Amino acid sequence: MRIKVLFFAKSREVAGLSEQVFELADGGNTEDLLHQIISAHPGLENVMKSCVFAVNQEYVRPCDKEPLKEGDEVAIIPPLSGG
Amino acid sequence: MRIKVLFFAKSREVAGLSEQVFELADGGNTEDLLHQIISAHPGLENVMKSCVFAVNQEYVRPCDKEPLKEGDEVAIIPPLSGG
Amino acid sequence: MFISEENVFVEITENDLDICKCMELVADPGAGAISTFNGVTRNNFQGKTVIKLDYEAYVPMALKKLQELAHEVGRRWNVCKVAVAHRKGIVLVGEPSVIIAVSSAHRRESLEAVQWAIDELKAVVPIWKKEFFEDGSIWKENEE
Amino acid sequence: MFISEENVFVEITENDLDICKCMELVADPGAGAISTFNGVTRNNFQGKTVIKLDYEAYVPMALKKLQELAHEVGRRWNVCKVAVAHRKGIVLVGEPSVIIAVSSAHRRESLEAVQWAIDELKAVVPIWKKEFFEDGSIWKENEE
Repeated sequence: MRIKVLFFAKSREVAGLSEQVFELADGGNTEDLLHQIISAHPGLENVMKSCVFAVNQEYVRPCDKEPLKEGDEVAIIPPLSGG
Repeated sequence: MRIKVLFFAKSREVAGLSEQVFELADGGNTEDLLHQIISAHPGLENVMKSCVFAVNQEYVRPCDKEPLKEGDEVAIIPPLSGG
Repeated sequence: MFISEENVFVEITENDLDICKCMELVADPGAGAISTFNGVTRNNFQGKTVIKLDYEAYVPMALKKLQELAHEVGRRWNVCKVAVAHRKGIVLVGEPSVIIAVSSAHRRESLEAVQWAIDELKAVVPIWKKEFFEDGSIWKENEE
Repeated sequence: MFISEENVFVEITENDLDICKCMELVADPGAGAISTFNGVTRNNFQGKTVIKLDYEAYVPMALKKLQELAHEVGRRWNVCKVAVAHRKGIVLVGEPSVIIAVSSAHRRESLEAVQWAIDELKAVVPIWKKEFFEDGSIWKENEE
């Protein structure tokens, strides 16, 4: 299934792009996606330790193994610094 | 000694004036002044129960018998409702 | 017209109060936060419809107390600047009667200082409001 | 441009934020108090001189979270209206990056709501700032 991944802040700087589509086997979850993202962008390994995901605009920790489905939008969310 | 008395809010409405000079015997204090004000404006008797004085812009309770001197300015301060 | 001393600005005026003016006065390059409190005339009080408020002040003492209050904010919290403006005369529904603005490096100080300042103002500054209800007018004591 | 639903107004914009606009949005004849919090760019952080901040937002989710936050204020406090505006892009020293305005009948609710709202915003709204120091720039995590 195709998962659209958005890169923000630090993660975008390290990965060098703001959007990328990943191909995930059916039944894949957020942890599987995390591994694919890191293998595509090894520099992100450290950064991801302090990031969470937003799956269709809802926060999810990758390690929660949240199941994903075709067309989901997953954003990489580094620690927030708004306000 | 002459004491200038200022009437504010409710006290001004009841007394019907905003300023009046009172003659007080030397050695007089805030309680003496209170009695003179009430005898001059009997309608104020009730109102004064919830008022304090400001002697030269410092709050004083009449019953504190604060000594007064020639030229002091004493304001009648009903309960505040600023802000 | 504001009286200003160091980082304190106080004003009692018959003119409309101006939030932007107060914000400008407390602006400071070292400030990361500006909190403001605006008391405005409400259209009802204890179930009665209010048309307008009329504020009266013992001006010289009120200004003195406002300055004391603003300086006290500086003693209690690490703030940059404090501005307090209070209206005199008629204030219609929706119009501000008091504006307190406080700037500080971090948000906590200005948020707490503004809360303390409005409570203190209501307790010590010799100002009175007369509420004009649709059915006649009364003086209102600070029951809050 | 504010998104408005009932008594909630939220905005993420590249344009300068406008405190007067926010005050107008939350004006309400039943409101006796309007409290505001303004986060502004400070000229220093941890002893380093800051020139400007650059804000980035996951806009659709940020707007959603701002609306959720504003509605939550209405559930927790008896308030009239809530407006939250956040800047995107470059914000120079002294300029506001966020303005939260809350109106309520009595002062307590709006003062408490504004405090809660800015803390909540920093915790849940997907916005990031990049601090440009005189000696180079870093991303800053919300240590506050």
